[in-house]
Amino acid sequence: MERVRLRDRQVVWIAAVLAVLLVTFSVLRPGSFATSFNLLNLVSDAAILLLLATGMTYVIITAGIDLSVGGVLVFSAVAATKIMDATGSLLLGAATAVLTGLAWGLLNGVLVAKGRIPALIVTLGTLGMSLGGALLLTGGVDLRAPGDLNLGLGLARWLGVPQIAWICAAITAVLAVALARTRFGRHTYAIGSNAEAARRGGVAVNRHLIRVYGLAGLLAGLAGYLSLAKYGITGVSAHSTDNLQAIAAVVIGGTSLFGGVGTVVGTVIGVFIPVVLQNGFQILGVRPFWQQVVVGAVLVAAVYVDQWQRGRRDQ
Amino acid sequence: MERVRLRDRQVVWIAAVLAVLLVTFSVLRPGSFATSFNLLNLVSDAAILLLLATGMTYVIITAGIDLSVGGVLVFSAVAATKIMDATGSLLLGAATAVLTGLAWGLLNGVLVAKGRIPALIVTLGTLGMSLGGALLLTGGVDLRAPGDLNLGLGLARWLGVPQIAWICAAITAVLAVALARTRFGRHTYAIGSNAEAARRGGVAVNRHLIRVYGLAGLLAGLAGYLSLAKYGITGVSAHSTDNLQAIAAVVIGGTSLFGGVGTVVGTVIGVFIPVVLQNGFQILGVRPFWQQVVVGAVLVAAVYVDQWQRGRRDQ
Amino acid sequence: GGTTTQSGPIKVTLIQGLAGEEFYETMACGAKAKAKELGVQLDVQGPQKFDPTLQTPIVNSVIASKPSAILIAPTDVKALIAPLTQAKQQDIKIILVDTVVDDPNIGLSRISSDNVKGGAAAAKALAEQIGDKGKALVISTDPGVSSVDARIKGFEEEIKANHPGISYLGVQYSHNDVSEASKIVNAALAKDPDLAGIFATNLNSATGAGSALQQAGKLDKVKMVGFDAGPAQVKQLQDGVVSALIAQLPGEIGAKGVEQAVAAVKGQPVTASIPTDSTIVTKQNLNTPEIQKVLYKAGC
Amino acid sequence: MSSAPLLEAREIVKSYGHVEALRGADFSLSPGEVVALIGDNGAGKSTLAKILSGTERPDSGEIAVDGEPVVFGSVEEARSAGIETVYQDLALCPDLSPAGNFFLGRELLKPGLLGRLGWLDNAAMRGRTKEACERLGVQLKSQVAPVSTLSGGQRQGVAVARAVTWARRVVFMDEPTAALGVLQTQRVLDLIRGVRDSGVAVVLISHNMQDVKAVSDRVEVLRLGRRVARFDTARVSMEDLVGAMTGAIEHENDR
Amino acid sequence: MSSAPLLEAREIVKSYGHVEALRGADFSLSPGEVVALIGDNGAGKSTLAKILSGTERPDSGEIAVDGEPVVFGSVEEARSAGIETVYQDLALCPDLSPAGNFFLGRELLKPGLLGRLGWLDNAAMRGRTKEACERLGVQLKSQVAPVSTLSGGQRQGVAVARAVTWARRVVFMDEPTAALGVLQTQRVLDLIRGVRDSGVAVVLISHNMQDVKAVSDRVEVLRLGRRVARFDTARVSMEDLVGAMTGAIEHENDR
Ligand SMILES: Nc1ncnc2c1ncn2[C@@H]1O[C@H](COP(=O)(O)OP(=O)(O)OP(=O)(O)O)[C@@H](O)[C@H]1O
Ligand SMILES: Nc1ncnc2c1ncn2[C@@H]1O[C@H](COP(=O)(O)OP(=O)(O)OP(=O)(O)O)[C@@H](O)[C@H]1O
Ligand SMILES: [Mg+2]
Ligand SMILES: [Mg+2]
Repeated sequence: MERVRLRDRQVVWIAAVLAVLLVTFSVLRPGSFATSFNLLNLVSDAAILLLLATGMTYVIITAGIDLSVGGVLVFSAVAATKIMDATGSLLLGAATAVLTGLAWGLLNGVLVAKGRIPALIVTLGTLGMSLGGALLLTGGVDLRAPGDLNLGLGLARWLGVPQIAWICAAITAVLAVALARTRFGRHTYAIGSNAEAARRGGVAVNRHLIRVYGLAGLLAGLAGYLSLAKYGITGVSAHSTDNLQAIAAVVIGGTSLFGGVGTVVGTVIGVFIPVVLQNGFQILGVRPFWQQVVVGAVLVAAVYVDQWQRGRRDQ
Repeated sequence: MERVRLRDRQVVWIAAVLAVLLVTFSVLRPGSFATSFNLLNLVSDAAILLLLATGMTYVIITAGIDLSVGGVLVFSAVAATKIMDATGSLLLGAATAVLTGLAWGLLNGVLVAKGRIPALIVTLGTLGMSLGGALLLTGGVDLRAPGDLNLGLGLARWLGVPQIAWICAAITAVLAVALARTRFGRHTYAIGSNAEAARRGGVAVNRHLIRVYGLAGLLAGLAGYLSLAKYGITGVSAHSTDNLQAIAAVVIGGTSLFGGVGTVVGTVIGVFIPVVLQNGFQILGVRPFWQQVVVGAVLVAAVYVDQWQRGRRDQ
Repeated sequence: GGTTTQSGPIKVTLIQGLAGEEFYETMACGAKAKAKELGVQLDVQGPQKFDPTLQTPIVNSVIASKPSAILIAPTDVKALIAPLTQAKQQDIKIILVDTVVDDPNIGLSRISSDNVKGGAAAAKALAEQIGDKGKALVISTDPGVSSVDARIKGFEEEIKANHPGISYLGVQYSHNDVSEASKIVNAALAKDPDLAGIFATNLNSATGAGSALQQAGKLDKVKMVGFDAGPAQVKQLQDGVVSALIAQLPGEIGAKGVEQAVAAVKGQPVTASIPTDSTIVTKQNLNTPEIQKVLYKAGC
Repeated sequence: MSSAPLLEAREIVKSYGHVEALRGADFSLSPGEVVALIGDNGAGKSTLAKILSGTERPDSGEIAVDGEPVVFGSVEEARSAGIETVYQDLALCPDLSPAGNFFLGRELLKPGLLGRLGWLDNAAMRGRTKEACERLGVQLKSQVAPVSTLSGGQRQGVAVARAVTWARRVVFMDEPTAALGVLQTQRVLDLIRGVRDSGVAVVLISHNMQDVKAVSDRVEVLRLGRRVARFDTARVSMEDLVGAMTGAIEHENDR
Repeated sequence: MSSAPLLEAREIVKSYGHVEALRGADFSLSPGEVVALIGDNGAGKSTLAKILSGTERPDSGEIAVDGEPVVFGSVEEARSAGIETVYQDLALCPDLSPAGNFFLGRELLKPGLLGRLGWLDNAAMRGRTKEACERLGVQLKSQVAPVSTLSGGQRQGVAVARAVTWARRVVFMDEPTAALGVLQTQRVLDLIRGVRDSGVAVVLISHNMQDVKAVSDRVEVLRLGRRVARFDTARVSMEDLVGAMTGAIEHENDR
């Protein structure tokens, strides 16, 4: 079995790649890139993706995958908007988003765990269902968030940093620790490492898988609410690449698609590398098409540096 | 290790699901669905995806993945158009498309095999690079195929079936046999099953991986040329979901994302199930948003039937 | 924002609604030509999808790079207000091109094309082509893309209001995928062999639909109206794949946008609102000079 | 055989597709005894062990614990009946540390609030794992390296130590010493005796007749998915054992 | 030791991260002899075998074949020097059939044009695999089922049969009988003698001292990554072997 092993030391390497990018851009455009304005924007742009990618990290460590996150996000945002429009309560809206996301996640989990259907198919199916469902609810027209959500939570800051970024950072931190230090995290690794061994070891594999997918769904639901607050619209057409973005972040961060290894810290770095690249190139004024080319190349190079440091394996 | 095992018997099951779908739609709408006109269209629409999915089958059986197919397709089509515009030779255009595709594929293969970079990252990178490259070559404006390609190969039929469909079917058939019956196919399975064991067994794992990705790239290049003939346009913005479509077809067809198992025959069925569903629901007059929901649900159900037949595993 | 004149070279950034689309690329061409003429530096940026969540980070990056002015085609009337307000606070002049935002305080000048009107024009063109009767289908990209939704809205309203003879079959979504569009038309033909007309709201939809019609040998029976007038679309028109095109004026929008931006930066008066029109292009009027002028340019 | 059997299996049938792994196998185990389950390769020993430890479900047949019929729906159920197993393929999670595997499904948590939140007490788990492995003579050079980096024998040591530590009534050991060194094998045999003396019954599956003779009280022989013979170890010769396994002798009818 | 060694390793060092698997290990093998390589769990036996069969590369140290220094860059290179290996973890592809594994990397092709195209001769491969396995007494119930469905012993049988069939000069066997039944073990020991008699040298890694005594000509003992003793099998006692493995005796200085 070829398994890429992730040691703490190796997260350091991919972090070093990120640091090099940050330094390079700062040197090239000190007055634009390395400003608190720009760095805060970076953080705030990455915040919502961070939630999705953190959930995805758990799922991928169990050797699963979740393609449905974008659809669930949109569905939850739509459901929340409907509830908020009906009741006027932002809190109820938040609850709706989170619970709707959780419900979709649990559905994924049940189908994967009990139905033994490949996660890719399950979540591709629920992606279609949730997106289609959101479109049915809205008639295909983007809904707008209530103004006091968009102008409230959407713009609010603590210590100069957007509240949304704080929320995402806090949740990510909690889940990073939970993965590394708790029984829940341990079982997540065990299942991805060898599901049969975990089962024989007495881990309730099915229940755990359902929880993990539920968690990913819940985070997608919350992301839907935060995205609603931030952008003020449900974005029914805007989230079709969320899944790939999140998966890419997870894999860049050193989590193996074959399960069993990975960290949330790695994922955080994996979220920031493409965001920083894109931002840096935009500030440098690189044309969009070139950006696509260069971001692609740097991505491969970044992971290569990491991989190469993990020791040149024999041929 | 949880590995879904694919026996011939099991391809039969997913084929049965497809048959049920065909029969159901035929009974519901005999005059519209079950016409030779409509069925021919189904085949012709699926033909090009079939090429991509066949290449993807090889890649996934080695436990890899290729997200770059859509970008490579577009890049090859653009390169071919440029060459045809310059030289006026359709044949040179075809050669250009195939070779360009091959080159991208080999690049993927080298990075995966020698660079030991996860295939997801490599091909996500080359997806960006090839799409960006195509946009750079065209300035973002779609190029037109030469008229004699579009009106020639694009419309030509043999025995009433579009030549493009014949070509795709023939190539798929050859590759299906090659996978099942030749040494090349055997090594593909071996690498996906246990790359280390294959290496110790004397299989030139790296060289083989490079070839497999090269094959997938070559097929994407050819698909680019055929798509150019069929639609008369390079479609620079039109292929962003090709990769997921192809992967879904492969997985529906019973190939495991963990490698080692799978058949091209399964993939063929996996290509047709979503195509038939979409076509059938549209003919039934199901509203577009409902289509998305129902296609998602039926997809999961179809694979479930298959999975369930593979034997209810113990909890 | 203030009206202080700026020293040093004037730097303008155009933020497209969607990078790599003919409409916006033509707009960029027009803007570039004008920028060259006026001796200002022009950068072009754009998201890979027509999507506010992708455009917002770009706006933020562009703000960080401190241009004198931003030309932007906002991808949403609300979502872009916040980032553009930030830009305004940094004293960057904002000119809205093609699309707009809901906040009237944003955009010193708005040079807009009216997609609802464009859709209505498409309905008129299609009605004329099919003799005001028969079944008509719309093929679009994805639901929720506001500019395209507006075209559909205009189309539907016009059909319902003024063309009772046309039976409207509704919208199918191709997800901007040619083969998907082809599949849709194939199924539509199987379901309604007497289909009379198609409105394809963008290039990829028209391409796929055209291919399906061509394969079915129905090009002359089913009339199609496309949107935008890039070289590829014009070729389709010449080949008889589509019978009419709705042309907007992206190049002009770009050029005017740069003009206004430069004026704003220099503290000269700007025009608050410049509407632009859409034109119906057919095979018949294609070669007239007025029409040749509105066709989109192929790269630059 | 006297005394109510602790664990009994009757007429167990299990097929995988066309392959009949068990064709009506019987088995019984009394409290506090060490039974060796022997048989040729492919005789069905591992399959029987998996069925009796809840990992696989039989197609037909009955299982009884203390004379009460039971159905093991999951490993959990067998475990709560006090049954632990060392699987032939070890069933370790390659990416977890030895301690992670040792305590898999039974993790030690920190005391207090943290523990309530599921916080792992890694230090304690490492310590106890080290101890248990060293009792078998298995030295682990690193406590945090994943088990995939251990040598074959080290892995087996972890698996054996785990099962023995948690078993309350029965422990199945499917070729527990196959990869172990001479010293470690000796320790495992000692351990088996120790376990038996502490009241836990042991089922030893092994191809090593010396070991079988050295440690077991009784021997049951499987052949082609059926029990073909049972012996008291003290009264059986090596030749008889080999004969029963290879089919030269059939004994079962004497029960 | 007289006669130019067929295969010789000197001062081999290999570390995995912080773990020093080999700390200057020596090894030598003469043509036509059976050498048993023994040692405690984790002594480095498998690592040495992997290095000498081209699977892993040493950090330092020399390897010589027929007195000529060689560097095995890949398994291919070791194989073309006539060296085959039965790995402790077997190294089979679980999804391939026994025949697929047996002929992995050396597939038989149909004669003629089809063969040129890479067409497999599955029937022939199955036949020869069946034969080779049966020679070891390993019966495969299905020729097409993937090896992941075989019993532990059946898998090992396939791996042993494969290595022995292809070896021309040396075959490494890393605990080849660990999962085998009594009969099959006997057959493998016979096979080892047969292989030796046909001129192929055998390196047997085993924890079973009976087997070692029964079949080997010489014994080399590894301890903590170093060779600590070498014996002529005929002249060594069981106690000496165990003593050398556990560190009670150090012999190496006598070389
Ligand atoms: N999952 C499975 N699928 C198909 N066949 C199986 C499976 N598991 C076991 N078998 C078959 O059942 C038979 C009995 O296997 P089992 O592993 O119980 O034998 P065993 O007595 O433990 O042999 P060994 O001594 O070699 O370990 C074998 O022929 C094997 O091929
Ligand atoms: N890939 C690896 N990564 C890290 N450590 C390893 C790796 N392979 C082996 N080791 C370590 O090297 C040491 C020697 O291992 P090796 O497998 O060679 O022992 P062995 O003598 O074959 O033992 P056994 O008799 O148990 O099979 C062990 O401590 C083991 O943990
Ligand atoms: Mg067994
Ligand atoms: Mg070993």
